[in-house]
Amino acid sequence: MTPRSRLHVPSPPARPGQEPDFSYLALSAPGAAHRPEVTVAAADTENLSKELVRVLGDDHVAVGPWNPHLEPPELQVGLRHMLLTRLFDDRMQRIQRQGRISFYIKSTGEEAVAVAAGMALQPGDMLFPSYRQQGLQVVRGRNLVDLMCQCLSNTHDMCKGRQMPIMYHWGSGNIFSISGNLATQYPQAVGWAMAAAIKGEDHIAASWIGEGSSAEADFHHAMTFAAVYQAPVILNLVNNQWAISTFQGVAGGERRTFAQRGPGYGIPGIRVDGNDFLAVYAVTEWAAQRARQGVGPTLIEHVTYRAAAHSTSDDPSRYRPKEEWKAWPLGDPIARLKGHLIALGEWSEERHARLEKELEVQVNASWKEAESYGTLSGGPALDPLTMFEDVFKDMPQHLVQQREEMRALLEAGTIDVSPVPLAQKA
Amino acid sequence: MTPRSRLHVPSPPARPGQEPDFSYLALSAPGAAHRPEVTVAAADTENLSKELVRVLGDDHVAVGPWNPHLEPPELQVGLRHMLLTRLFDDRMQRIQRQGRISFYIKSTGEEAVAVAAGMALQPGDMLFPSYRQQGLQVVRGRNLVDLMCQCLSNTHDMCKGRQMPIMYHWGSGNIFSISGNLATQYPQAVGWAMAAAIKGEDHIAASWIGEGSSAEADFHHAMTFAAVYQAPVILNLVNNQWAISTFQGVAGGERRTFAQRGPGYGIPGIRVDGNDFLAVYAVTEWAAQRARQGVGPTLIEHVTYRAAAHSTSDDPSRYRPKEEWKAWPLGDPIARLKGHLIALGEWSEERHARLEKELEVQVNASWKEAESYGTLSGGPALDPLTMFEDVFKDMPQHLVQQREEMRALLEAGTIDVSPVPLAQKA
Amino acid sequence: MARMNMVQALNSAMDVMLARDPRVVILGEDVGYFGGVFRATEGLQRKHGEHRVFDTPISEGGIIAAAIGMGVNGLKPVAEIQFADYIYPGFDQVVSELARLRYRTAGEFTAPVTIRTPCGGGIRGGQTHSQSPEAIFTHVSGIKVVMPSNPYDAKGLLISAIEGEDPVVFFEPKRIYNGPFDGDPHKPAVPWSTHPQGEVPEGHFTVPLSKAAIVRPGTVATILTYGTMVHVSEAAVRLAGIDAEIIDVRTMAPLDIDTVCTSVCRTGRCVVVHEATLFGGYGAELVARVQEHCFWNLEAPIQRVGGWDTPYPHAFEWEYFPGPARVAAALTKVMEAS
Amino acid sequence: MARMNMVQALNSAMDVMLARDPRVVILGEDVGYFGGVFRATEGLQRKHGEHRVFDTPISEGGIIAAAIGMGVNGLKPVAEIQFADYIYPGFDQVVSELARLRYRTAGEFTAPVTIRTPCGGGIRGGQTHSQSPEAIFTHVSGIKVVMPSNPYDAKGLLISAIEGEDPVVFFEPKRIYNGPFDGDPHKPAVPWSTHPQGEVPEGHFTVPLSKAAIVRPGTVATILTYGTMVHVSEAAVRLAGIDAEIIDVRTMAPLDIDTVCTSVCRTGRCVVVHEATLFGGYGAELVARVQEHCFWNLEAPIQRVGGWDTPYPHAFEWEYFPGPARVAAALTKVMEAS
Ligand SMILES: Cc1ncc(C[n+]2csc(CCOP(=O)(O)OP(=O)(O)O)c2C)c(N)n1
Ligand SMILES: Cc1ncc(C[n+]2csc(CCOP(=O)(O)OP(=O)(O)O)c2C)c(N)n1
Ligand SMILES: [Mg+2]
Ligand SMILES: [Mg+2]
Repeated sequence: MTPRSRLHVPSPPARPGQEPDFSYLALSAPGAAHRPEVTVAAADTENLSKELVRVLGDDHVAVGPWNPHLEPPELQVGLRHMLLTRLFDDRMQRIQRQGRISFYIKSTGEEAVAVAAGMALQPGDMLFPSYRQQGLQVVRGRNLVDLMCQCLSNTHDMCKGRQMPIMYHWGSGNIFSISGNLATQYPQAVGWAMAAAIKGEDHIAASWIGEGSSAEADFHHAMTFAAVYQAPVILNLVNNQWAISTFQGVAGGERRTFAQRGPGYGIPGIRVDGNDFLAVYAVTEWAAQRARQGVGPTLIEHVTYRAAAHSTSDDPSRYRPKEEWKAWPLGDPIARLKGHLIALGEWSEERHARLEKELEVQVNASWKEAESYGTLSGGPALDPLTMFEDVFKDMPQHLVQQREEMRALLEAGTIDVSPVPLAQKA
Repeated sequence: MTPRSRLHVPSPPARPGQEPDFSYLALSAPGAAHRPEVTVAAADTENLSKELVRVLGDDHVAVGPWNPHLEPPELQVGLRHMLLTRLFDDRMQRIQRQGRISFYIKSTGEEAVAVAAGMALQPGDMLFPSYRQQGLQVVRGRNLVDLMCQCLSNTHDMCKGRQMPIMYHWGSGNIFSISGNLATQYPQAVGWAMAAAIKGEDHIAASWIGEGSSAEADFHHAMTFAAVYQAPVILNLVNNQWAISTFQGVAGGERRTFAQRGPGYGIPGIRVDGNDFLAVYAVTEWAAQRARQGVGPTLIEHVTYRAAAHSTSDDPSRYRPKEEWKAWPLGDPIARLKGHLIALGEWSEERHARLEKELEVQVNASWKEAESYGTLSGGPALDPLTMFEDVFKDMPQHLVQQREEMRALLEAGTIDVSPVPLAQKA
Repeated sequence: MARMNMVQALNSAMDVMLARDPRVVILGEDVGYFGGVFRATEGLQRKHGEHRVFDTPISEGGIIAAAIGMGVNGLKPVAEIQFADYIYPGFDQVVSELARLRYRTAGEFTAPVTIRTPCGGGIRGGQTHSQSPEAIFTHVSGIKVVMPSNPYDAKGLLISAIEGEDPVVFFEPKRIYNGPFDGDPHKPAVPWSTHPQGEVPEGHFTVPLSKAAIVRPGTVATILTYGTMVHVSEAAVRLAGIDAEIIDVRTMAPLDIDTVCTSVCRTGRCVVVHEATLFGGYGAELVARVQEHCFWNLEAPIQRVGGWDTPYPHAFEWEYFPGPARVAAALTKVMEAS
Repeated sequence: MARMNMVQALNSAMDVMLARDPRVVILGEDVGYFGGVFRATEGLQRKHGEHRVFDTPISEGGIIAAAIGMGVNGLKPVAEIQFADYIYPGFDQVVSELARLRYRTAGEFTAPVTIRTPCGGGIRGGQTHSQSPEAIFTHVSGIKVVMPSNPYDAKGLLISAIEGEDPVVFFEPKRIYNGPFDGDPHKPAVPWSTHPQGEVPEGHFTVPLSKAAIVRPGTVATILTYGTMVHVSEAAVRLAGIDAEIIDVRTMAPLDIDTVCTSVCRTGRCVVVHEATLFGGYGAELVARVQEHCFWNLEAPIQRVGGWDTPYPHAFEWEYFPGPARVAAALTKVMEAS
């Protein structure tokens, strides 16, 4: 039946055992992409979605119209945030491997996407991330202990034990709750921005999804509503080449860039080197100005690479060459910013090593403190009866009853609430 | 609260009492749009989505590279189909007004969209229409009696009384079932085309939705799947400027054409004068060749105008100028094709009047026959017990029981099955 | 007191809330300039401005998602879904997001969104304009589900829904928009102006959620129902000549189980009536709770009457609709059993 | 006979059907080259080709819609939805299209699509990897809803689903993919290889849909359940020391009411158990039918045990999970009542 088939089934350039091959990526030279005024009409931004905005070259020099001309102290802060994000990720992954948290997702290799964008936005801007922008929490000064406590579902967990690890939220930090359901936050961010516009407030919203998730309906809802109401929102699409085991072609990236979806809706689409801190900063600043001035929304495609496994439940060696990251033409965002600072004479290997140590200490101390608030296998524990709260504002009768039923079972010792070792996750 | 609001709420150029204004439409001159080879790469078709493919000028002459060079007999057939569609619509609307069917939807002014496309496709191609392409049924030679019986929910209704009027289907004619839920047929058509590709068969699929419906998730699903698998499908988007009371800007048409969505997905998007029989024929033929040769899908935006009310439940004078259709710059598809044929010397006012009369007779005779198979208010009636059939292939126990319960009620005369006059539809 | 039909009462509820609370906004397909295909938002845009009342793209998923985001940003959105049959494209946002936001953030983020949607059959709408999908929402923890049966309740309940802090799916039985309907389509239509519950205050008032109403006191059996079926049940009681108590549940979730069980425990017999398909319908939950709480008082098996387990067929609307004859038969059956 | 865990049994069912019937195709997120996040489609693409087994974009709505179109064009698609929690974006296509196509076209068009999806908790998946949304589908006329409790049934039921002409939503309780689970997470995991129902024929065989199984005969009470809860109920029977009959419903819709009611009418006592939240859950339908059919035989109110009416909380997985203690308590309660 299959021989005459003409169904095109996309397949990645390389599978395990084959040579990595990124020749499919269209790369512009650093500094080459043009930079229109923020008031540009959407219809006149088509080129932006085909080029690749790059500022930092291999020579560590920042060039071109998108150079945000940040001062060295700011760059150093960016480096620190990215490094802290990476060290935090590494540590949490090890902790998961030790069976002390049930699950973790790293953002390794994509730190600039969150950190640079976060720095280019204002604290009052509302962020609607996916699960791979922990860098936003770091930028906004979140205490790592809070993040760790969430992953531990312990007594200090802001989610009160109700969410899987990494599904953080931060009301006072203006970071929305991360959902396990892909893409749902995207149109919500647009709704938030519409409300800001209705109220005449100046804050804007920003959201992030993966290129894989852009196939979900909510991508379309977000783009349509953002375009129709000219909502003050930045829609970031993180094209890290992979969605679990499927490469970006399965999401529709074979014939066009994801940024090009933007112009299709009448929204400027910008394609940016997601591993270039300066470039991400610059395009975010551009889009934020645009939104804040009421000119409208922007779609930003961040071209990056998911260096780590999808999550701790995943083994990427089953579906892609082990050395793929090494072949990634846009490098490592941390190494690149570091190289830039060194080239500027504002950083050194020694300072870097010192910073790394300092941050390691911070991560370690945070973990110690977090553990003291309880772990899945011991220490102080959340009261299970809290699980009946917050379903509604006021607890309705049937939940009061269920809580009392549960209370009786607990008091009678009928339910064994001793810690359960983590089951092998499928 | 509202004074500082910067929410953009789209509003149409004219409301009741104001002058119609179609200056927002970008019109190309007839013959001006270029015509690439069907093997063109999607990336190279961007201009097609901004121009407007037109063949027939105001001077009734067919010009330019898109002229399909149809023979006069074929044009006459097209005219006949469009005219029959219009007369059928008019008649059914009158019938609804008389309270003899519960609901109707006309396609007035948009007949070319369905008729020309239908003629450019092959009988084995599978059609997934929305509710406004009755012209497809006419093109494929559907007996009008069948359509009328469906609208009557009578003993010859192919839906066995289960669907509202106009929700036709035609298995042997390769026309899919019309759904009351907008846009659902769009990704289904893509799935059908994927199956054809998997099986290595040559038939292609074509689907139609309104511009308003393109905001639904299923538009995105269809576009994504069509692009990813390069499915042999034609996705028609009928931009008739209105979606019930909202103008095309509310669906996202203010800043870009709907055809431009195509290139965003890596699918060629063609914008065509939907009231130009020759142009619609030509672009459909182009897209069909493309699909049949395995080059991939095409999005076609048909620029037309919904001349009638949305449906018999609607009163457009509440939300748009009464004379808007008269101001529509692309005219009436029937008048235009008629004018072209006359200009070619292949038609005349007399022949037209004769044809009109002949078709009126056909419609009248069809209605007579259809009525003889039962109406909502009398004549032969479907057996209500059939309503339990076809929920599953084999009737499960609980439905057998419900049917028996119903049978008992009917036999006891407990349920009054005498015809109910149509309630005022909201 | 003014006389209003249900559409006018709903319109008045929104009008009152738009005026009282600057956070209230109305959005949905055709709700702006046009005033809604059922006219529920007529005049509201003109009066309150296009930033408070506006049309949306045809995208139920987008409408609900945007409403959630607006709710998170301090507004109180009232979203209209044109027909309950079209709520499914927005189902994920309701179940996965709206219902759980307060829970998953331990109360830090909430989205007080009210979703209004016309439901039910009886207007020749066929399978895609007639559904009653309330059961699909009552199973979702974190959503309140409401259905009024008259103009007074419609206004009072809708104001309660909008004023509350929880998400609400507010079903409007469109067959009784213009007047009560007792299930006999052959009778001339009755307008609300002739009905006591068509008297509705012009201003602000509330009818509490999660509080059932005894619409007809009775002694020998209890009918549990809501929406259009309240009126059908009244007709059935007359038809059967049985002195049954009729309880209008009004809020399906969270349920006022006390009012329900107090009645059934007293009467000892129970019929559950809804228009939705029977299998897995909301009536099953009522039966399950009643048999548990009132088991020792029950004199007969609880009977359920609902739509047949098929899609709503256009031609057989009245054969499908669970009219007074079927309800009366069930009532007779529970009375006979012993 | 081979020994298979549930994942292998499902894989084998698909393998057998791909080989037997050229119309069968498998699609879903990560199901192709990778073989699925739970490995259910492992090796199938390599063996049967990428036109028979392929990855899709991450779009549950698109997957189901495309499957419908493929079904209309003569294929028999088996679509995987990676977690039942992610089926909602495809809900509209299931309810409005898949379920009704045969009906609305009077049989002229059909789409014999099988949707496989892992459900249930117990793997520390939190609220978005643990749901059991079967009730939301059992209320939809035109869809068959199945959930196996062991490898043998999993393979036999899946083959029946694929071979049938009706759409099926096939829920796979992922907690028992690797071995039966009696509800006590402190005990070491037991693999299917030690269980008689882990013996599964390599080739083609079927287990009929809409046929419940008596998995433990008993005399004094009946437990109605399915999926993981079958094993939990067995543990509860041991714990309570009560000779209850356990019925594995297997197909929730259309239900095998005869097997269910015959048992309850005989034992006179009934407990309904599922993992899904209680309110409006499928258990309510079982209770409603049983009380109607077996009223005169019932010695005590039917008890329901289900998940608490909250989202599935990550930290309190085992407090939330309706384990043997709660089922045993309900069993004791029905035995004591009189
Ligand atoms: C609605 C929904 N469908 C499927 C999943 C399972 N899932 C979780 S992450 C993921 C891949 C997402 O890939 P991408 O969007 O590219 O983000 P990345 O992981 O690369 O950051 C999938 C399929 C989910 N969480 N939600
Ligand atoms: C999912 C869904 N939402 C809403 C509706 C109600 N509705 C029916 S037709 C229509 C307008 C559609 O406009 P458009 O797509 O432009 O098609 P046109 O009527 O202009 O041909 C609406 C909102 C529906 N049928 N289905
Ligand atoms: Mg990705
Ligand atoms: Mg339209």
